[in-house]
Amino acid sequence: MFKITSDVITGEEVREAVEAPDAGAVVLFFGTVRNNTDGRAVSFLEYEAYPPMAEKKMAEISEEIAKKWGIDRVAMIHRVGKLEIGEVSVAVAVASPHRKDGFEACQYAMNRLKQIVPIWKREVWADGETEWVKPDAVFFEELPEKK
Amino acid sequence: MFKITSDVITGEEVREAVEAPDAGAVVLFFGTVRNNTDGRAVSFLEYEAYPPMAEKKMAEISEEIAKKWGIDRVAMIHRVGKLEIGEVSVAVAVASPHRKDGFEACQYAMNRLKQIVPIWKREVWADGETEWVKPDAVFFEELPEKK
Amino acid sequence: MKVTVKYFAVCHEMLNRSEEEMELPEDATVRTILKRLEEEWPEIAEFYEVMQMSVNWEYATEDTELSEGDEVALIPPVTGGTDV
Amino acid sequence: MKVTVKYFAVCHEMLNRSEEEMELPEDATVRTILKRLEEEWPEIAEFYEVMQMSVNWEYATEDTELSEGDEVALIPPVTGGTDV
Repeated sequence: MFKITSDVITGEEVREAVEAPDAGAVVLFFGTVRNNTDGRAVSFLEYEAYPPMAEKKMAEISEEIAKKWGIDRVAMIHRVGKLEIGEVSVAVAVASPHRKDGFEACQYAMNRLKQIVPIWKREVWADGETEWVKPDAVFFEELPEKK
Repeated sequence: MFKITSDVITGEEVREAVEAPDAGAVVLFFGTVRNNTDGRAVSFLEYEAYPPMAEKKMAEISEEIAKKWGIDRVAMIHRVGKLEIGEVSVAVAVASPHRKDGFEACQYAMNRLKQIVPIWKREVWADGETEWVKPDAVFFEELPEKK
Repeated sequence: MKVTVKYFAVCHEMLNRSEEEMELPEDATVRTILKRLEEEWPEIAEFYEVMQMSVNWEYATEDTELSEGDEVALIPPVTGGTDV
Repeated sequence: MKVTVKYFAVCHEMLNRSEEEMELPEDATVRTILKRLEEEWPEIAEFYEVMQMSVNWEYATEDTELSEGDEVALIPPVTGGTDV
């Protein structure tokens, strides 16, 4: 299951998507909205995605995992829209016969998700300012003025 | 939360136990009962624990994690009694500010749990035979005859 | 030919629209779209080096050739929705 | 002095009891208990090298000295309840 959703993520959905009678190890990752970024108070977050491409890229990450670890039970779900502090933005589940592979594959899934899945996050600070989160702080420090 | 229980493990309990507004990464591990061990069909499992010592050792693992990673949000729960195929025997949750630490700490918790937490597993095979699971197949191959 | 161009996040904000149809010459590539956006807004060129483009949900280069009905997107640096 | 001795898993099965009280001399150590179990069942000694002992929920050695009311346990190799 590879899904962009505007619904609350409970975690049950990804877990059930990977469950199998021969896979004894299930590793889950949840990313939740923190109350601060580098010490600055966050009020809430907004996530935007390019859904069809995001789901396609999630499926590609799953194929990479199948090649590297022989694991074919991977599920990823990412929420979009407004998220409050403590809410789950992303959930990844991996089921495998052995836990070492499961931990490695789940971590790999998250690393790749941040690299290639088109999802953006906008922080709305407690002081009311907003900012698109950038992987490298040098870019988009200021928006160029529109002509 | 460090707990031996005979109740069904849902996962919500460990997750809620570690949630914190400043810890954006939550890594969970679930061990579930597989339908086979080395290809031999398993009917169900029985787990036995030494509860007060098991809970004490879980708390010690958590202290080790606090020293190594500075993470103080760890929860572990292990079920005892009869478990059917697919049921969760063990759940570990770790919440941390950064996911890399969370993955490492959760994997460490499971490795240590297998080393020092007094819990034993008895497999009841589909053919009706039973066997205490041993970490090293050389030991307890046969029980010595009682005098 | 006609293609659809999509703008996300900071691009959406900069251009003040989330998508549009563009009528392009038959030999158009992704670069043709980028040049056209520069005419409207010269400073956008500074961001091209940190941005990626996609054609039909696959990462593309400036040289990727376009066909009728393609869906092109400007992809600002992605964050995967988490910084933990 | 009196101590409680607990037997788990394969030890429970081998000895056919899960716990018992033992009356021990004042200078008793964990070894005193092991020797007494060997009298009942000589073959148990083969397993001592793969087994651990605990005193009051802490791993102990054969030389650990005992006190009135201690809870001693024979700990067969643990599996942590999972082999995945």
